[in-house]
Amino acid sequence: MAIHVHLVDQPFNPGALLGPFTNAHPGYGGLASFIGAVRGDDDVRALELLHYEKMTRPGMEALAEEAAHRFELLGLLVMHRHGVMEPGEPIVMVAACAQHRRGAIAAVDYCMDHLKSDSWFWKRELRADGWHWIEPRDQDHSDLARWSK
Amino acid sequence: MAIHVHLVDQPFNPGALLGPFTNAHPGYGGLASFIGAVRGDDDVRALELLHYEKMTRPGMEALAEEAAHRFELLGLLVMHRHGVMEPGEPIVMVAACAQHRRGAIAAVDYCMDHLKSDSWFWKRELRADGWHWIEPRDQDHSDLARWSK
Amino acid sequence: MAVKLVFLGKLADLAGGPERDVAGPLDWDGLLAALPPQVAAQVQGQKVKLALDGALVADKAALAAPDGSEIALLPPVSGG
Amino acid sequence: MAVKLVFLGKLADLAGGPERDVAGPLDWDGLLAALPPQVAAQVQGQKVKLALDGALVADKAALAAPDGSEIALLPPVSGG
Repeated sequence: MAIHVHLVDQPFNPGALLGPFTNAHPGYGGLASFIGAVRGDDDVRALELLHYEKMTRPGMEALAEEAAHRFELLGLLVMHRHGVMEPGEPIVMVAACAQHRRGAIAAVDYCMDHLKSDSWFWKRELRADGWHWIEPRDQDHSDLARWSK
Repeated sequence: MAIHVHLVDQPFNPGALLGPFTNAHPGYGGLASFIGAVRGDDDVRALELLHYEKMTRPGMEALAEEAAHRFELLGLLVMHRHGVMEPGEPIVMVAACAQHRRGAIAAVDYCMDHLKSDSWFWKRELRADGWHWIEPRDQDHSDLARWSK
Repeated sequence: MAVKLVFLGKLADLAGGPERDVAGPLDWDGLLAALPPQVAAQVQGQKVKLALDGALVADKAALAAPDGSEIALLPPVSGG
Repeated sequence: MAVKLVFLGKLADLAGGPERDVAGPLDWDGLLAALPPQVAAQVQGQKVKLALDGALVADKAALAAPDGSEIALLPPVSGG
């Protein structure tokens, strides 16, 4: 079982990662993935994600280990940007291989909820009037609470 | 909002479909996908999926319309093989674009449950002692029941 | 003219082939009489559904298939 | 030697920069005294957590940061 966790400050190409990840798991039953990108639908000109070197990557690695075990994965890839990003650029990608589809899909859902609300990232948006820090949303916390039932 | 539904009898390359689908949706917030392949972990030498021309594709199209509406998608791609497939070959791929991650992931989950248990496909496996028809599993029905709560 | 019967999944094995033309028009009793006994027994069960020209038949006993139509015999699905 | 303070998220704006070295060792009272008043007020609230050398501090009042250590001031996360 292979776990890959990457925290990068440069743009990445999800398709170029997904192909090799798929090929590395012959005999997989299901492969689920999610790519999150900076939305281009409002007046956000840029987005900045800050991280804390001593905790963010170790936290992502612990999350990946937990998900791989919980959902009996064959492989898990977690890729996250930090720094300044423009609309359209990918922020995060999670891909999970499993014998069965429900495990693969649930693992992606689980990782995304935890990356969003329980990982060491702080987000701000650049709008016409300057930078604005983004506060956590109630929805994020209720998404997270689904997994502790 | 673009819906693409394909029912094919030849191998397909999920990566080659996912790239153009992603590029067709600039400004998407989240893109979730699932690829199901013939497992290579037991003594299954081949798998055959039969369909019924008059109903299978129309049923897939109705499912895609329903999912796109229910989860407020920006785009949805459903690709399904029929015919004889060997271990490792992709059987099905679903990709959903949405403004928000939960919609995209839920749409893929929903489509997969319905393709698996509520679409006009019949499956048989070739093992050492010949072809065996696969009966629906209780798990498939309970997966499906999640969506009618 | 005839009515085309289409046997899906394992019903094709029981029927000895995926399709068969029978004389039409065809009602429920006519369909059962036109089928091999093993297939007729399956079709009488609740799990096998019928479609007429691609549309599910809600009440199998009320089947009325005109000449030139197509009846599909659909066992439980097991896809993906 | 010193203790390095790392201000994450909006606390960096309030503190006037992402990092600051202060004289060590540092306990909870010493930390509050070393912070600009606005930041100290935030850190006293329940939402801001502390980490010492990358490990969360369970009881902020029991903070004991030796010379050469790093204290991170962590406001609520809002990632992905």
